[in-house]
Amino acid sequence: MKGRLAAAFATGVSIPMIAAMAALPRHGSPDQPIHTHVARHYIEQAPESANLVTQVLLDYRGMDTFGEVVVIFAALVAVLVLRARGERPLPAPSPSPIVGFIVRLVTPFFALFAFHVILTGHEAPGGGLQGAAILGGLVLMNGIVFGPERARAFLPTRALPWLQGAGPLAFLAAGILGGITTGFALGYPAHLPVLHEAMLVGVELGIGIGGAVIFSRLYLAMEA
Amino acid sequence: MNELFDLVLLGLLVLTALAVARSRDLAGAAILFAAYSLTLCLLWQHRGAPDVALTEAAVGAGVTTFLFLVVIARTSE
Amino acid sequence: MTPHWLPVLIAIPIAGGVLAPVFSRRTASVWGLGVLAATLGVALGLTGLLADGVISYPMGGWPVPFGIELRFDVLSAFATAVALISALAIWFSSGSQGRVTSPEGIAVLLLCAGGMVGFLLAADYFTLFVFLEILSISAYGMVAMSDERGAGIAAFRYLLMGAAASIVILLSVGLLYTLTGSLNMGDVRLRLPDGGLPLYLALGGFTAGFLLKAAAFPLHVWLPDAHATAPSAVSAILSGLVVKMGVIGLLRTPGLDQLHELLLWIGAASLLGGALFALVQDDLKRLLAYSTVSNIGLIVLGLALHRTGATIHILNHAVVKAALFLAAGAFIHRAGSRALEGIGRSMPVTTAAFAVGAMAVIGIPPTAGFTGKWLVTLGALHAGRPVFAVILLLSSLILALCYARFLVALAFRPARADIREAPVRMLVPILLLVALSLVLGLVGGRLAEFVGF
Amino acid sequence: MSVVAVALGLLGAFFFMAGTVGLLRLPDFYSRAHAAAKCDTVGAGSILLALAIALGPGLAGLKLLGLVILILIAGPTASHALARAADRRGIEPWTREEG
Amino acid sequence: MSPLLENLDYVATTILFCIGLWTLIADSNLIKKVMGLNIMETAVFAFIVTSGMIEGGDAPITGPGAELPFMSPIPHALVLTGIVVAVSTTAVALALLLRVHREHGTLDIDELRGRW
Repeated sequence: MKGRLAAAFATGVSIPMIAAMAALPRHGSPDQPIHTHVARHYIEQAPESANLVTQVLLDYRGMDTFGEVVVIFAALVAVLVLRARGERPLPAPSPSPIVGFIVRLVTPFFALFAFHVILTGHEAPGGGLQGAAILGGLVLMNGIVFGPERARAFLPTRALPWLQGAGPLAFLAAGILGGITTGFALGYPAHLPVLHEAMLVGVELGIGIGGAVIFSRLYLAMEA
Repeated sequence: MNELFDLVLLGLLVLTALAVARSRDLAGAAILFAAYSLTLCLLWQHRGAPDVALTEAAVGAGVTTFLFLVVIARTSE
Repeated sequence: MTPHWLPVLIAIPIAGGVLAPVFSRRTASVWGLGVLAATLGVALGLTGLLADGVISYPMGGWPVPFGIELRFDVLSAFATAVALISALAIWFSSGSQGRVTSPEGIAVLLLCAGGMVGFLLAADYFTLFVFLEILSISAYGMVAMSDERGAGIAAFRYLLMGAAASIVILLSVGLLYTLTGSLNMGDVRLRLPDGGLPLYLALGGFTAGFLLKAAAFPLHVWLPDAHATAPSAVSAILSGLVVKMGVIGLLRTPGLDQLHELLLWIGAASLLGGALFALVQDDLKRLLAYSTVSNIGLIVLGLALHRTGATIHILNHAVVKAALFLAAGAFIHRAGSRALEGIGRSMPVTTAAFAVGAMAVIGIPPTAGFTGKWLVTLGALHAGRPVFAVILLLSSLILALCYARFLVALAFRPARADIREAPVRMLVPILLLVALSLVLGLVGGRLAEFVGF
Repeated sequence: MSVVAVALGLLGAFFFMAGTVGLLRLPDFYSRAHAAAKCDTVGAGSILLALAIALGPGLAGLKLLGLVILILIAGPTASHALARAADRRGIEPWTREEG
Repeated sequence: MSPLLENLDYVATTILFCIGLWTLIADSNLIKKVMGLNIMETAVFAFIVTSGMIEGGDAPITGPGAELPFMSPIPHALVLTGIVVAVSTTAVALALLLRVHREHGTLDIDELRGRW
């Protein structure tokens, strides 16, 4: 009965939604507002060799990306507050020697790849967050195969409160630096190419490392 | 040909989403959800959004599924 | 130089929240108070500058439709209330051993405040969404800070509904972007098409999402549990500030005038429904939660009838409801349980403060609640819809009955000798808020001039 | 060159087909996992190899070769982990009934 | 009928959205509800990415070999942020579910009745 009701509700919602969606300007045609207004300006101003998505993320809409790293940070502290006190972790699994060997074998390569993704993000697909997910996934993989203790060993205990905030902190630093050099918070100084590059890389690294620590801690908070 | 590929992917998406919705087995649903995410990722790669595809693969299909599986394992004892 | 304070205003609480886990349990509350005091100072300074007009700041120096714009307008001035009430909530719970004052707890509180400040300042629909998520995710965590059984479920229900609302809002942002090619609020307003199904879907999505976040009547089901089980300091923030973000989001929606009729009826339904549900509650915090639903109804009604009245009530209700929830927290703290009969005689100061707060919620003249109710009533009469004025008065009467019933139970039962007056750290925030509500009531006319929609 | 590529691609497609049929038709978990593993390693491996040959020498081809190596490592490991987990859970292999 | 076919992608994302909504409302298991939420979210992302598409366009990465027209980069940036928001919400939801399970021993809505 309840299922029927819900299905009826979902259908009832879907019909006007589909009607409205179908009435949108035809997607893919180059003359609709989405291509002729702001986006066109971004593409016309694009530098010689750059990933425009990363440029939008870090430069034009840097505030959103700052918000985004604060969102995952907020999720982490919310989960940490929720954590039960004094709960026993699950016993560590006994890993198969083959799986263990393979995981140990690929771990350094994956880490290298993750840093590659983080550092080349402003010219190719990728960036801080994607690298963070790969690094975090690496820790998760080790945790699932060898037990949470092994995953915890990846994280430096003393520096943890600073590292987990690396993303927002990097943004704050870049924001202040930009404010000093360009006169606007979160601006990137086009007239100082070295500093510009350093700020981009710094922010990407901050997002990458901070994100990886956050993903790993989220997993650890749930596992133990 | 291009459109056909898109159509197949869209159909697959709807199918996997329905499968997630109908599945009684939680772990199975989590895996189906990963399949759904990866299909979406293919669609986006094909649509010229490699960044989004990469993120969806790493975060949506990877981390989210991991978290689902961990929680399912801990709550089905 | 002045506009630089806009990004600083957002950065202070968020940086404070990010750094809070570095502190120990003993020092975290002090850190939180310091951060919020700095936020309050900046917000007050900016509010003082509002007389010269709205302050705008382009992030990264990109001119308006291309970059993200921050704006400080009359609604953004609510940031002062955000900082003040969050700070008083931290002060109220400092020294307790609960999760609220753990370093992570303080971090969540500060991030929630930062999210709200960002939400108030954002002049870009997607930035609005991102900051809405920061504050919502912190709010889900805050509900679950309670050790009470059932808080987990309450927080989870809140999360499901809140996340669904966020998704609908994101869909609407996407639709607006598809229709106009821009995300900046002013630019979108200029480029908006005159009509058409997609526009109505976007408007409907914004309305549904923000009304769900604001807990207007048919969509309020998550609120009573969440606000009643959360720790009292958190309830004060949730009821006073977080639900208001939904209404402020509505005020930021383009083309709100087209929804006039809908807002009228939803407002009236919440106004009456919240009051009626409040009447049958035995638990003080649930009563307060339902009275929030009723007051949200008043604000939504005001959006259609008298915007100035609605905006003033957003501020006044925040102050008053925070005071009431903190007083309830003080009662529960001393009683050690939710059974509060006769506790009033043992805690006369808190009870007196609670009574003044109750008068303000009901809307008795010299207190804060009166101005908003009066203006909205006038708006109803002016618009030729007296039926809404009648509903308004009726709901005020019902609320008066609820609070009177409760105060009688509090004061006219045998006193409980084992209970002492609330500790100073709880008493001072409550009294401050009550005093502020009296002041706000007295300067109601000036306030209306200042808001002046 | 292209003949080799086409042949390898067809081989991969055949293995995928056979693996899928096996996945649907075989009687128990272990044999189905066995069939699926064939898809992964031989099927995907030879298709990737075919693509690498078709693209010729260059960065893209090298990346594809890297993928082949990765698949050859990951596929069998995953199948092994699956089968081991099934064994730990006490899933019995199917055997033909006596008589 | 023809606008339906022209904007088939939008229609498909709407269908995905409604499947997610249905799971969110109708399923009695709380973990499945979270999955429904995720499906709704990804449907909205798919809508936003699709809206930035351009016929015969390239990925918005300039450099040797890249040709105009480009896909609009803004929707991609928005969706990247959205994906992170989605995973954050999911993480908090799952942590809450662990607590619910610890307190009540079940995640089924019918067994939690009265408290739901």
